Amino acid sequence: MDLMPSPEEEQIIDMARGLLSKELPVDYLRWEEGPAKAADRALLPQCAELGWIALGLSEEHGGFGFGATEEMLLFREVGRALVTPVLFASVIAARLAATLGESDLTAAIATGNATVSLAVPDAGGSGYFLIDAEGSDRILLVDHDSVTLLDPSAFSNRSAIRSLDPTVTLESAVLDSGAAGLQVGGRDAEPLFRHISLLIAAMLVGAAEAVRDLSVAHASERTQFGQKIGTFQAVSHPCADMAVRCEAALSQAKLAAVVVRDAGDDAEFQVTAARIVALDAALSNAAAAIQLHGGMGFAAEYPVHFYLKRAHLLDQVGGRIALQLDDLFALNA
Amino acid sequence: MDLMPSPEEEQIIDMARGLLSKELPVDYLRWEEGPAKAADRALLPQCAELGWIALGLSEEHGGFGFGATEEMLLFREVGRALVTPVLFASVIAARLAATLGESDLTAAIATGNATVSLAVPDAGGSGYFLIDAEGSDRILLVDHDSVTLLDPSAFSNRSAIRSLDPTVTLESAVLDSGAAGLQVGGRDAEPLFRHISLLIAAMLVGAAEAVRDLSVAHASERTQFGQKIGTFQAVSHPCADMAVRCEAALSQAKLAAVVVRDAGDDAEFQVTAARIVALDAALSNAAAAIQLHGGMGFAAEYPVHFYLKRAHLLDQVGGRIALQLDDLFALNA
Amino acid sequence: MNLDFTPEDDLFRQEVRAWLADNVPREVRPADGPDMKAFDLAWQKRQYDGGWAGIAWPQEYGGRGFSTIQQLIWYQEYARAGAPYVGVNFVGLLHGGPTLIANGSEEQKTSHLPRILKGEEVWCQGFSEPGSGSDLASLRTRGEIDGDHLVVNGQKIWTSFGQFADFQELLVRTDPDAPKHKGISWVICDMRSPGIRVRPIKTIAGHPEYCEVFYDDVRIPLANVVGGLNNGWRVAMSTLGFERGTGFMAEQVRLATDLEALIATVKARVDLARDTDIQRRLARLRAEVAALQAMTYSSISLNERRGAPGAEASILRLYHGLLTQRLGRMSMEILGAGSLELTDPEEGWTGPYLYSFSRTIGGGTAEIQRNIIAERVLGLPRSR
Amino acid sequence: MNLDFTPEDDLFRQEVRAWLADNVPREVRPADGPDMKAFDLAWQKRQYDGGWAGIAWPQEYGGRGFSTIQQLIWYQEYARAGAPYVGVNFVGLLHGGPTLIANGSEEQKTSHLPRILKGEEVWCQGFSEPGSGSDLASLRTRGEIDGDHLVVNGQKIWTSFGQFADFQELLVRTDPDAPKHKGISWVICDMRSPGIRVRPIKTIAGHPEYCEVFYDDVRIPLANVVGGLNNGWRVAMSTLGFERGTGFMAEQVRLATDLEALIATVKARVDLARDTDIQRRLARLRAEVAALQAMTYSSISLNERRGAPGAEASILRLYHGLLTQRLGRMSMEILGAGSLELTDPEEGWTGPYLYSFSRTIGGGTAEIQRNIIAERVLGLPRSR
Repeated sequence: MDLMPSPEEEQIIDMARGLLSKELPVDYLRWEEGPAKAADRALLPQCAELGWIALGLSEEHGGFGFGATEEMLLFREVGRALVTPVLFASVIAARLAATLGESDLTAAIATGNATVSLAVPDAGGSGYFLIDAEGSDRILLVDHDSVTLLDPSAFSNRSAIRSLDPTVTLESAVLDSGAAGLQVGGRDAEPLFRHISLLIAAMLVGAAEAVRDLSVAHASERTQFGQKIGTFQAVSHPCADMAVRCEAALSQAKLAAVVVRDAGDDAEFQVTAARIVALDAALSNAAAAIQLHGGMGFAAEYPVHFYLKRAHLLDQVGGRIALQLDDLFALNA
Repeated sequence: MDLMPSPEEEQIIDMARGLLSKELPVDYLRWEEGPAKAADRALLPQCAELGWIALGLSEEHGGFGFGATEEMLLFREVGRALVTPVLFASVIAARLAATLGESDLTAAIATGNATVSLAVPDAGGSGYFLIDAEGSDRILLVDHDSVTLLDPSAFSNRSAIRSLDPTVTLESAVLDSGAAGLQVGGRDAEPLFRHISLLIAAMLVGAAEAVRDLSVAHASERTQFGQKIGTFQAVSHPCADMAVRCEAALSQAKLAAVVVRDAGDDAEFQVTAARIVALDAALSNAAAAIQLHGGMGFAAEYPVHFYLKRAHLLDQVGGRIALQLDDLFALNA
Repeated sequence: MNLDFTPEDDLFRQEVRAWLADNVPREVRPADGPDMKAFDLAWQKRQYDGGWAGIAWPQEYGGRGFSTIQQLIWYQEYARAGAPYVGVNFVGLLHGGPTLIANGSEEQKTSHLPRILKGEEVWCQGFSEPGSGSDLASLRTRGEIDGDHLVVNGQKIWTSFGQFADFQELLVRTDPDAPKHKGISWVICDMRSPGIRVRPIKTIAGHPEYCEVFYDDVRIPLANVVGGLNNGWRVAMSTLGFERGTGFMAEQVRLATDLEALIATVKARVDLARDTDIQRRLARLRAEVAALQAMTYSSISLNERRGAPGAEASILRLYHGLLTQRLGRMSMEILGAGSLELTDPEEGWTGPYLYSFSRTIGGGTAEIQRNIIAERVLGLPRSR
Repeated sequence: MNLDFTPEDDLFRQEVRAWLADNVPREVRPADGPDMKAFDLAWQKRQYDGGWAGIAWPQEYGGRGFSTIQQLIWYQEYARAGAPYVGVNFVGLLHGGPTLIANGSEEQKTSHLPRILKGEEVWCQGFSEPGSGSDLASLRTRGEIDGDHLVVNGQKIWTSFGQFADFQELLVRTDPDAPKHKGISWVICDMRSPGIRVRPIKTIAGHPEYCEVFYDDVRIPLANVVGGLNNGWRVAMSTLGFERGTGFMAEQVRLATDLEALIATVKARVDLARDTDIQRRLARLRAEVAALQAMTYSSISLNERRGAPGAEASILRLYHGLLTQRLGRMSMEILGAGSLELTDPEEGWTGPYLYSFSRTIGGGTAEIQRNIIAERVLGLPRSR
């Protein structure tokens, strides 16, 4: 039993953190200077080249045969750097295509030659939201109980709308009734959903940690009333609570990753728990961080708020928190 | 519009606070020295003599014709002093008897010649809990949708059990199937339930204020690390939150009392809101006060914990918090 | 205790209601830009022409001098009529103007007060600085005396509507050697003075409500100092009561209106018909929003007896801020994926949710409010 | 990262499981009094006889010297078997004994360690005083040197099981003129010494778990000082790691067991079949209790690499305390009126709910844990 990353896993972390902190430091995000997404989308080919999309695919599908633990650790860094959900959609789409034996498509996605964007259904169910979908080759529609990989032509009436998360573009669209795609649903979709929940949890962990770190740095630097604000318990105790939530979310995500990799009986239980704890960590930490930054937390030009918004976005992918809780309650221990 | 007590209302407050702080100061409560209830039960005849039971009864029923505002302000003091629920049960029973035209019984209760104790149904519904019922002449059974005044003989298999709230005695009992009493239910019971909720809210406000005051006194006196603990934000900010909850609960209880007195259309809305806010204030303040007192909060010989327990007890009378919330949601604005 | 209004108050309410019904603009308030400014000023002018400008201002300065109860009635009817947010007139009506009334010279009053009431002059606030937020008295923008002028250098931040303002209530340090509360002056700054640069800052809700203001050798006549040189801290504190007073009522009514709209939405949703999780949390909010109104009534009643607002205004402000944020968060959950579409800060749910984060930051953070409550309401020793 | 156990560990688990199955007492542990003490000591003796006493103690002192992983396995199986709470042996096994091992003389070790392991000696703690809670180093109980003895006068409080103890780990001030951390000594106090008076204190859960201890000219041989005169603060700090280490695992497993029992209760209740309020709050607790276990695994893994527990133990302790309290509060809501009947602290729901308030008070309050996390985990400047 060892929940510390192995040397191999550490390598993945170092590589990802090294690249992303250099190419996509959080303060590159400047809402007022237009959508911040350009830089991260431009980085996608390099991510594909580094094997990030194919990381967890088996070697027979052209992948690198790493396990869910490495993917989880990678996506924690992806979440910290607020990389476009296109990367996440690509990983899931490649896995879906591989599962259904679509080798060519798997390879195209894994190498970054075919880009994949995310779609989620609107609450009512009639319309859909497309995320960072401009120019994508495929669209991955994630519903609460099925996952479908579609051609962009399956969507019509596409119309750009303002996005809560300003680091992505958002479109509303209608799904044509006859549209067909690669789909798994019901019990067949369970392994894919475990992967979806695991990677979402991982990205949320990264977001929760990022705002914790921004908060600690701010509390250590800013002076008010003649002392560092981190000396006030009204500041230091919320930071401590952020640390507690991060530790819980990271530990559970690591444990869930191991169980998913090892195909444990409790995989659904553990990934659902991971997602629930990680969403709370990301949302609660981001809200606390905004408060702690004061005016700087409320101004678009400081990066804290992006993490709050990304957490809300990720909550909508594959069943939001209330459904996750209902699922977890229904499970046997 | 004036939510400050009138001179007449101030008199009621002063009289009640004067008597109760002299006869039942909170530190008279000593669990280790046996049930603390002796002193407050002994005070009941004096309370009756002062007109506390008959306060809100109309003059035709031998009462003093005061309104719901005076009763609310009185029961805030009663809650602060943790007076036995026998007083509350007597006020409600007298009102029930008066409503049903039982003049003799009304007079007997109002003068304190007939004592009334409280009964609540167990969750399952088969059994009942009797509160401070030893030697009572009547028992007032408060269910979620009916109120019944019974002869003690209606209950059998009475058996003393340990009480969560150690300032009262607790018995389990069975209600005989043929037992008949004075009952109102359904729509007829609504005015009585408004009164029940109002007085429970008032007692909870008193409890919330009592633990706030104990906490402020403790934070102002106790020294750790060379300074009063009230100078630490980890202590002063929870005290501030207690003050906020008290202000909300008291204001809403006052407003609800006025609306009940004036038979406003929104009486049910306002008293239900008052009860919800007051329960939160009492429970949250008591829990925060225990934490703030440290070991002293956790020791039976300091009075803080009695308020927590009394709040849980009052929550069980006439429909606990979940039912109150369901009721409030269902109402039209 | 009573909730009764006098017959005179009832008449007053009828008068207010009738006037608002005839005069509240039918158009939607523009969310941003010069159109928004023009809209806000036109609405202020209309209120002035109707005799409703400056309801809390003394009559001698063109105000109406209403009692607190009348102000309450005005704001209740104002909200009920769906009248627009005070917008760019906020600082002039609720900060700058009242400060001039309390501390200004006759000359200062006559030059500005009528124009504020008529919607001819927009004011902004220049208090906070990048290094001075909660610790306002540590401000460092300098005002050096040069003949009969102050020469101002430095920077302010979080200046609401700074890009639209004609004048600014500006705090500058005029005696760097005095203790920090004693070397500050409150001056009227003409925003068109040479050397002023204004940079809008977008909020997390997506609108340029705030500005940074940079001062480079800005010359302000000494005659523009209000309440005496180096007396600015006391002058600034005299406006706090106004901000925490009745001006806040409109937002409370808005909160209640929003909550009831959300409850109606949930009641109409078949998929939430048995969702006791959502329903009970909304019910709890409903109880607490009712309590907020009751607290406001209590506070008004106390102020009427005492003649002035007290520290318990911090309780109202904190409670309101936290409730608004919880409502926002709940609306996001109820909306589901629909919450991904951003709306304006005053429209729909997503924009107001984001905007709600400012409620426990601007005008004194939640932490500062808790300090005030602990020290001034509860009498606890000063926090450190 | 992995959750695999080695074949040796698996064998070890089988051995533990088999022994526990045969030896865990069938009787209910008495809640109080001499019967409880006798029960706890008998169970300790049985573990000793079976070769399972002192699983974290070095072998040279009669312990088993298990690895952290083996300790984890032991506690998992211990909880799974429903084995009893460590009870009156807590301080001896997890505080006093380990302190002697780390700091005691050979004479001190041989007189006490075997007897603690065999269930022949009960220890209690004498650290806190009425005026010294979170600020332990401000303690004032005096120990004055008189020949080859210390003469102790003063008072201790919150001494668990003081009424049953044979010995006490006692902190006294032996140099009143030194800085507060430098004038303290850690001594072994025989609880039968003349001049000691013990007064039990009932907790809010209704049991006399704690005591006040009064010292009136109590003579303690200087030979009972552990780790050197005036070195007691360092000695006391050396035991903290033990308290925050694996001894805590049993309580975590207990928390998970209790939560699952509550969830099973709710699933069986027809009236709660659609109560998404209760269900989702239980689901959230379930996720967090799972995370608590994962955090424990992470912490053990880190300690294995680093060789010692770190400040993040405060995170575990705080999280566990808050979860236990939320579970308690939920159980009260679910029970309804049934919650009015008080149960023992280890039985049913009402007693454990009340007892749960101690989880964020004893052994370092939640506020102190947050200070530690802020300063030692996050590196923030020291709070004031």
